Amino acid sequence: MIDSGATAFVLICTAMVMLMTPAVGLFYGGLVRRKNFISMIALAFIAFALVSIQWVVCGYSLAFGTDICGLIGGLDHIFLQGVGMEGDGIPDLLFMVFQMVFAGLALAIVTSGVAERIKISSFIVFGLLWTTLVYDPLAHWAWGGGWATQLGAIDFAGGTVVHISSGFSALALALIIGRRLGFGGHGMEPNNIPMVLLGGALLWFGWFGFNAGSALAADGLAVNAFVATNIAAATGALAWFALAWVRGRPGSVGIISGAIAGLVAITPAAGFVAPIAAIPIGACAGIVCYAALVFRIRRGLDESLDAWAIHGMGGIFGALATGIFAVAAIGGVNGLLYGNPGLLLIQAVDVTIAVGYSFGMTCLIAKVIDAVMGLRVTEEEEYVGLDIAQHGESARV
Amino acid sequence: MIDSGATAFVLICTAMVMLMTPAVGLFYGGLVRRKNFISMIALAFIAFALVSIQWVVCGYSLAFGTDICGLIGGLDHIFLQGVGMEGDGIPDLLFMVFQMVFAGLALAIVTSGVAERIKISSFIVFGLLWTTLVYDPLAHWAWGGGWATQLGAIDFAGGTVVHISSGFSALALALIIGRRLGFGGHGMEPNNIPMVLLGGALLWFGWFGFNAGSALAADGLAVNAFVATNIAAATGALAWFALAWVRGRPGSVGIISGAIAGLVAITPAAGFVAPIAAIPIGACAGIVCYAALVFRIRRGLDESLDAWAIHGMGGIFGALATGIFAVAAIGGVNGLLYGNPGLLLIQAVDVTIAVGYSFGMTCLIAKVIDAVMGLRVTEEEEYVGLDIAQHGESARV
Amino acid sequence: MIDSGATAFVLICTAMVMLMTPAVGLFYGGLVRRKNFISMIALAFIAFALVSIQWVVCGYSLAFGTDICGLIGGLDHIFLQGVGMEGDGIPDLLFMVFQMVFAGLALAIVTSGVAERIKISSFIVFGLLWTTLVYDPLAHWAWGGGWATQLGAIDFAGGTVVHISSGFSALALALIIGRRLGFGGHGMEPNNIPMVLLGGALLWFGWFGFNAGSALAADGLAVNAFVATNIAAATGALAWFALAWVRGRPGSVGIISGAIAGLVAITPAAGFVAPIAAIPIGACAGIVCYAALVFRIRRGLDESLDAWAIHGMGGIFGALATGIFAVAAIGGVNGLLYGNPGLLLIQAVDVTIAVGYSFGMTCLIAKVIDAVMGLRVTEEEEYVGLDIAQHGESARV
Amino acid sequence: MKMVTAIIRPEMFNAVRTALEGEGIYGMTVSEVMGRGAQKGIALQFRGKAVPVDLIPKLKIEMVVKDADVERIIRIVRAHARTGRPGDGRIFVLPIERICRVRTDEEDPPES
Amino acid sequence: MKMVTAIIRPEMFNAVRTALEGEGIYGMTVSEVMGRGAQKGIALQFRGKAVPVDLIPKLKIEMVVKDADVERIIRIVRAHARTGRPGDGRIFVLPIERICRVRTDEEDPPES
Amino acid sequence: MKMVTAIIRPEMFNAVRTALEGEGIYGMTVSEVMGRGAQKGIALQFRGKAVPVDLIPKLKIEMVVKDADVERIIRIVRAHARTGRPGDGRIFVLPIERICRVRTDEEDPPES
Ligand SMILES: Nc1ncnc2c1ncn2[C@@H]1O[C@H](COP(=O)(O)OP(=O)(O)O)[C@@H](O)[C@H]1O
Ligand SMILES: Nc1ncnc2c1ncn2[C@@H]1O[C@H](COP(=O)(O)OP(=O)(O)O)[C@@H](O)[C@H]1O
Ligand SMILES: Nc1ncnc2c1ncn2[C@@H]1O[C@H](COP(=O)(O)OP(=O)(O)O)[C@@H](O)[C@H]1O
Repeated sequence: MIDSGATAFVLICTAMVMLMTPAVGLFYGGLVRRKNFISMIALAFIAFALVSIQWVVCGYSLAFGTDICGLIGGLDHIFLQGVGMEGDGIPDLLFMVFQMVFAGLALAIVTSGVAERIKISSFIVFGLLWTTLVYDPLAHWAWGGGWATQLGAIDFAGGTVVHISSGFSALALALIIGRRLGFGGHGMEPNNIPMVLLGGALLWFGWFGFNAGSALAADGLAVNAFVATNIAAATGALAWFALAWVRGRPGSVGIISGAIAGLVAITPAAGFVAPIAAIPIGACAGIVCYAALVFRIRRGLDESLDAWAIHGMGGIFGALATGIFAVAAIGGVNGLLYGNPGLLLIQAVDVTIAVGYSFGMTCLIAKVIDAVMGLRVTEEEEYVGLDIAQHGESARV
Repeated sequence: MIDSGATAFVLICTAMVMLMTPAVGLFYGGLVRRKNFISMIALAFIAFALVSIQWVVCGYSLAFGTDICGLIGGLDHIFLQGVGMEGDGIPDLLFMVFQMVFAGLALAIVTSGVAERIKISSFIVFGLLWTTLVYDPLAHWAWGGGWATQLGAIDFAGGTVVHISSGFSALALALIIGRRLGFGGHGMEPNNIPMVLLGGALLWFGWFGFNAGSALAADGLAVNAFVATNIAAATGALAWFALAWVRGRPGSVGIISGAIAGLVAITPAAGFVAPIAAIPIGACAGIVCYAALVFRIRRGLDESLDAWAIHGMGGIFGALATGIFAVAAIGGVNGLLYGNPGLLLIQAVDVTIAVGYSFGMTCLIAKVIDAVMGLRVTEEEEYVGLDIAQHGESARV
Repeated sequence: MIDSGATAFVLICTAMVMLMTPAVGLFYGGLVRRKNFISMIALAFIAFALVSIQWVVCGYSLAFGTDICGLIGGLDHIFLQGVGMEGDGIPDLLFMVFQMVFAGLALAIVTSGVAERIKISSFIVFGLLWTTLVYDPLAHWAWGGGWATQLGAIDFAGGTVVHISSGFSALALALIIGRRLGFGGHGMEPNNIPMVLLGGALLWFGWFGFNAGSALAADGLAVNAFVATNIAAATGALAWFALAWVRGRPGSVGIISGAIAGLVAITPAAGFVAPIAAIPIGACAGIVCYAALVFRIRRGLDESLDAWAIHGMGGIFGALATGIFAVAAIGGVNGLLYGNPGLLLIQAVDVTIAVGYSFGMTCLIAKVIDAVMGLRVTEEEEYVGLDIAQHGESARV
Repeated sequence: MKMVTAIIRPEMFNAVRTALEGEGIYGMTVSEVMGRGAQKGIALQFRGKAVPVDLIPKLKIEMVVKDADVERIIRIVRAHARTGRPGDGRIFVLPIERICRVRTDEEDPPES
Repeated sequence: MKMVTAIIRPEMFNAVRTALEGEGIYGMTVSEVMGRGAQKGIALQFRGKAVPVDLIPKLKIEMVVKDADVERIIRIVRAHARTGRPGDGRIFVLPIERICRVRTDEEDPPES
Repeated sequence: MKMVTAIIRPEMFNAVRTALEGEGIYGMTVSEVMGRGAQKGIALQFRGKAVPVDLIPKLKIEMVVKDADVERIIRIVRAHARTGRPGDGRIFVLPIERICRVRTDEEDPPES
């Protein structure tokens, strides 16, 4: 039976999550140098458009088709076969599109690792392969009846599927494509911080759809996820802000980065923990991700826009925190704090495999593409900036 | 009986469609020269505010009042008389306001044809006349029980009513107001592409409300429309992108223009075709509108921001595509592909009359206003830019 | 019993209202000088994050806990104790978070009075005290069973609680912190009007959630509030626009300011008056707030971004208008026009006390903070701008 | 060497640039400026009142060139930036004493 | 002819412009710049540490005027852009060798 | 006095600024510009076709300094803005006739 309230809710949530993809583009676009501002936004749009098609053609089926050995879904739903207006609570087709916007967003986050230097043709090929070979299996494992589900690992709204995968894939890409010319020496300040903050605001907004919508119903669980989401964002922002203050002048980019760290960490937990548990989860996420960012910079890693530090490490922390704070009264499972250390162990296993698989497979894909067609633009193009070199456009004048 | 899920859904969709009007303003504002940036956004706000009042005073009644000879609605609902909290599924008042935001948006799209040169006082008069004499009749014909409904023409969310009407009206206006000073010779590059992309992102977001909301319920049909909408946007974007690539460097403005082309074309079809049909519809729309744009530029037509090429031609294509791809399993009507060539014929008739009427009537209104008060600012004002000349404001310094 | 349509609706409305806080930041950020652009947005984020935590810790309980002498709520709900997934129509937890986003927004509006000169540490302390000592009591009085409810004062969505309180608090703060250096002589034109308009567009969008969501159900009343909201925004915008035109060139900032004036004024009334009554309410609000703004400038008051003129005076006007136009058929109470002058009197009493309390208490808090830690940055910091001085960031170069 | 500073309408920039390229002149630095001409700006009429015109966006092109090229550049800019209406812009010529590349230690000849 | 380049606080621009208009000086080109004065910038205190101040937004006004007007303009700018606090700005005078209109082939007299 | 105008890559600005500070040079005015070098710009390949490169963002630093400092500044800018690849930028030296403070009636010495 279709519930009209649930359907209404998930439809709007889907639209809100869709908006997150251009929001990531604006967020990233404001962070890079002006000559690559447009390029970052364009990459987000391209990512979303590509995945939209990939998903209806085969992605959805690979993720949610009949399980094959716990590893991947079958091809029973390619071209949306058998995905219709009926469903349990919400139409199957709605579930399909709700999942689609997650996949699109994940690919957009990955662009962090190749910002200001990826060849657009290679990105298109990469995007299709990555979604098919990395995202779809991970989605199957966690939500499509794969081994992780069978093991009992929990991921409410995609901490592992979306954030760990995109964060560690961004890291892998960054290592293979190499640093930007002049990284470390050259100034690479954000060209447009108000745009970063606007993008961040839209992310925060969309995240309600992301997490609360994952309840797939407009019920108490959705509300629980919603409230936890907001609390974690707030404590994440404040924790990062406080840390940055201790070390100097606290920037606004730090505030919004902390909020996103909190949002990432609460993502797997939102429907499993009590809202109040979002206070420690968000605050620790702010600290963990801040430390990861500092570590990355110290190590001279050019994972340029910190998808790894924030989405990757935030995602790991969130998955583990879910194993700690989960309480049966909310999501039916108890975590460490409620006497079930097993869950934490399962979460750790799940995280480890997700990290390893997404990092390894992305390395492989990137290496192959690099060998075949080259991942990176020429030095001249990088110097000129991708806006002009690839799009023939420029963000001003 | 009021359904709370449906009401919730249509309420939020209405808000999302409302957001599309300033989004058009941002989109257009980023495309014009910097000296008219504010003017374009202000026109969108003025359009929306004017139509909001016109609609409750008489517009809604003209469109949805008791039918008079299939041509126009009666005055039974002026000042919202008899439009209350009761209704079938959703309150009548909600249907009224949902329709209102469409009317406001349509007028904002029309500003494309007069960008950077319209006198604000004339725009106000034009807006009121256009909404009353062009939009309201068209809405009545398609949705208010007028001849088009009686004929069996179908238009799910306003391909004819909103897009053909605004696109061809923009063309008519552009022809009558004349080209911008220096058009063809002068550089008229977009002043702020990130804003264009932001506006486009909000349009894409709002379009879910536009199309899915037109189901007037949170049910399978809404979901069908939602999914088709997203697919068409994605294929439209990719098709335009690919074409632009073949001809040179593919710009980001092209990506978003293609997405809008796809969105326009799926608008009349979204609740009548299978989601998968949105792949060819979106892709062809990208191609058709791209060609229309190239044609317009070749012909030296200064329909400045391509409402004609994208909304007008995309709307025609979409209306015809609905006649081809419609399938009874979704919306109760079969099209050409499912053995009913009659529908295509009806759609063609409907489109022809809509094109003719909106183009002709807009010409008439524009001519009269031009004769009485002048449509266009002085040469000095145009040179200085409308931001300063009309608003005493400027987008920087 | 939880209604899924209502829950869906209020969840999304909450997200929309959340978006209003950064929207206020963008709106204010565009209005100040470039050197404080980031600072204004950051203040909005900080306000929201702080209040998010304050609210779950104690704010919600102070506002909606068991009434103590009509003055304040008890501490029965601190740390969300007893606020769960059950509820009447919507889960209690949802009501809690819906109220939270209002509180966050109110504090963001207050930053108008200290724009370009507040010390960030003092703002944090101020924000916590203000929310606890001003906002929470006002919310309790109006909605939590306090004296105002008992008296019969009505405030549908927060005209008194949010707008009068923030507007008059901004005025109090402005008087105590003093004028900006060079105020009156120096040019202080908005640095980025397109951002102002974008912020305004998001405010208009979010306001649907604010007012319609306050019905706490997806029903006819919500629809009524929605329609009234849009009409008031439109007439407010047009009234201000017309006035500005009579006096010179009508700016776009005036259009959006008028819209906000209309939105503020309809806030307390939206669920008590007929939609058509929003025409005079919105139009008069545009005029009243315009006059207040002119008055403020004439008097040389540096309540910098006109929270007082628009939210404060618009809120007073709206509360009184509610007493005039309320009609039992909509919200169960008649106002002056429907033969019940008593309501107007009650509204006047309520407004007077709200104005006096928020102004007085804010003065007190501000004085104490000023004495203890200083409210204001140094002259050098003010000259350099808060972006650099406090955040080490800058909006361009 | 001279610096030729041309302040032109932004919409004429492409034409000017193309023409300069056609004559082999590539080096230039461009910035967005706001400007007002000597003739009091343009007097707009607003409901019967004359309204002082604020500054209008212009593009400033700075080209450092050999003395011998100045005349030619002025000719090109005039030919391609002119519309004949007020606001077409100005060209200023300033003396330059030295030019250095950053990339090499090369010094472009101070007078040529 | 000279080019008088004044770098002032953005907030003083309106006053300066009005004063210049009052004296009949209209032609000017304005741009947004960032600047730092010679006195090491302003030393902000941030929790006990002195923090180097970054560049601060300024407005640059370029006016090409007759030699005879230079003195007057400097006086006007000083009178209206001064606050007395560090950061009020600088005025530079540069020589101009030629001025051409784009609109006509007219040459403004090189020395007057 | 001279005005040293350096047009450099935006990403090298911090290094240059720090180095200048280290040598006691603080006063500067910075603006965002777009530029193209003399060597026809960079020829990008786009699917086999050479595509003319549009203007690229640069930073312009203007420093008015004593004649004696010019050499030193040029040296510093070269040392810290150089990458060795085309696009590193140019330094122009212009004569300055007068420098005035706005804050005081002080005149910085015209020649020193
Ligand atoms: N005396 C001047 N000093 C500096 N810039 C000037 C001067 N006169 C004109 N300009 C610049 O040239 C631009 C065009 O000048 P304008 O007088 O409008 O052109 P025209 O002489 O063709 O009417 C102005 O916007 C301004 O930027
Ligand atoms: N030596 C210089 N070279 C170039 N620009 C300078 C120089 N000194 C000052 N300026 C410009 O003038 C502005 C104001 O200078 P500042 O020294 O702060 O003023 P004041 O002398 O009144 O304290 C600076 O922001 C900078 O843009
Ligand atoms: N002749 C010139 N006139 C004005 N600006 C120039 C000139 N030549 C170079 N520039 C400026 O210097 C910048 C760098 O020049 P470029 O020739 O690319 O450096 P390089 O000589 O190191 O290759 C250009 O982007 C432009 O802004």
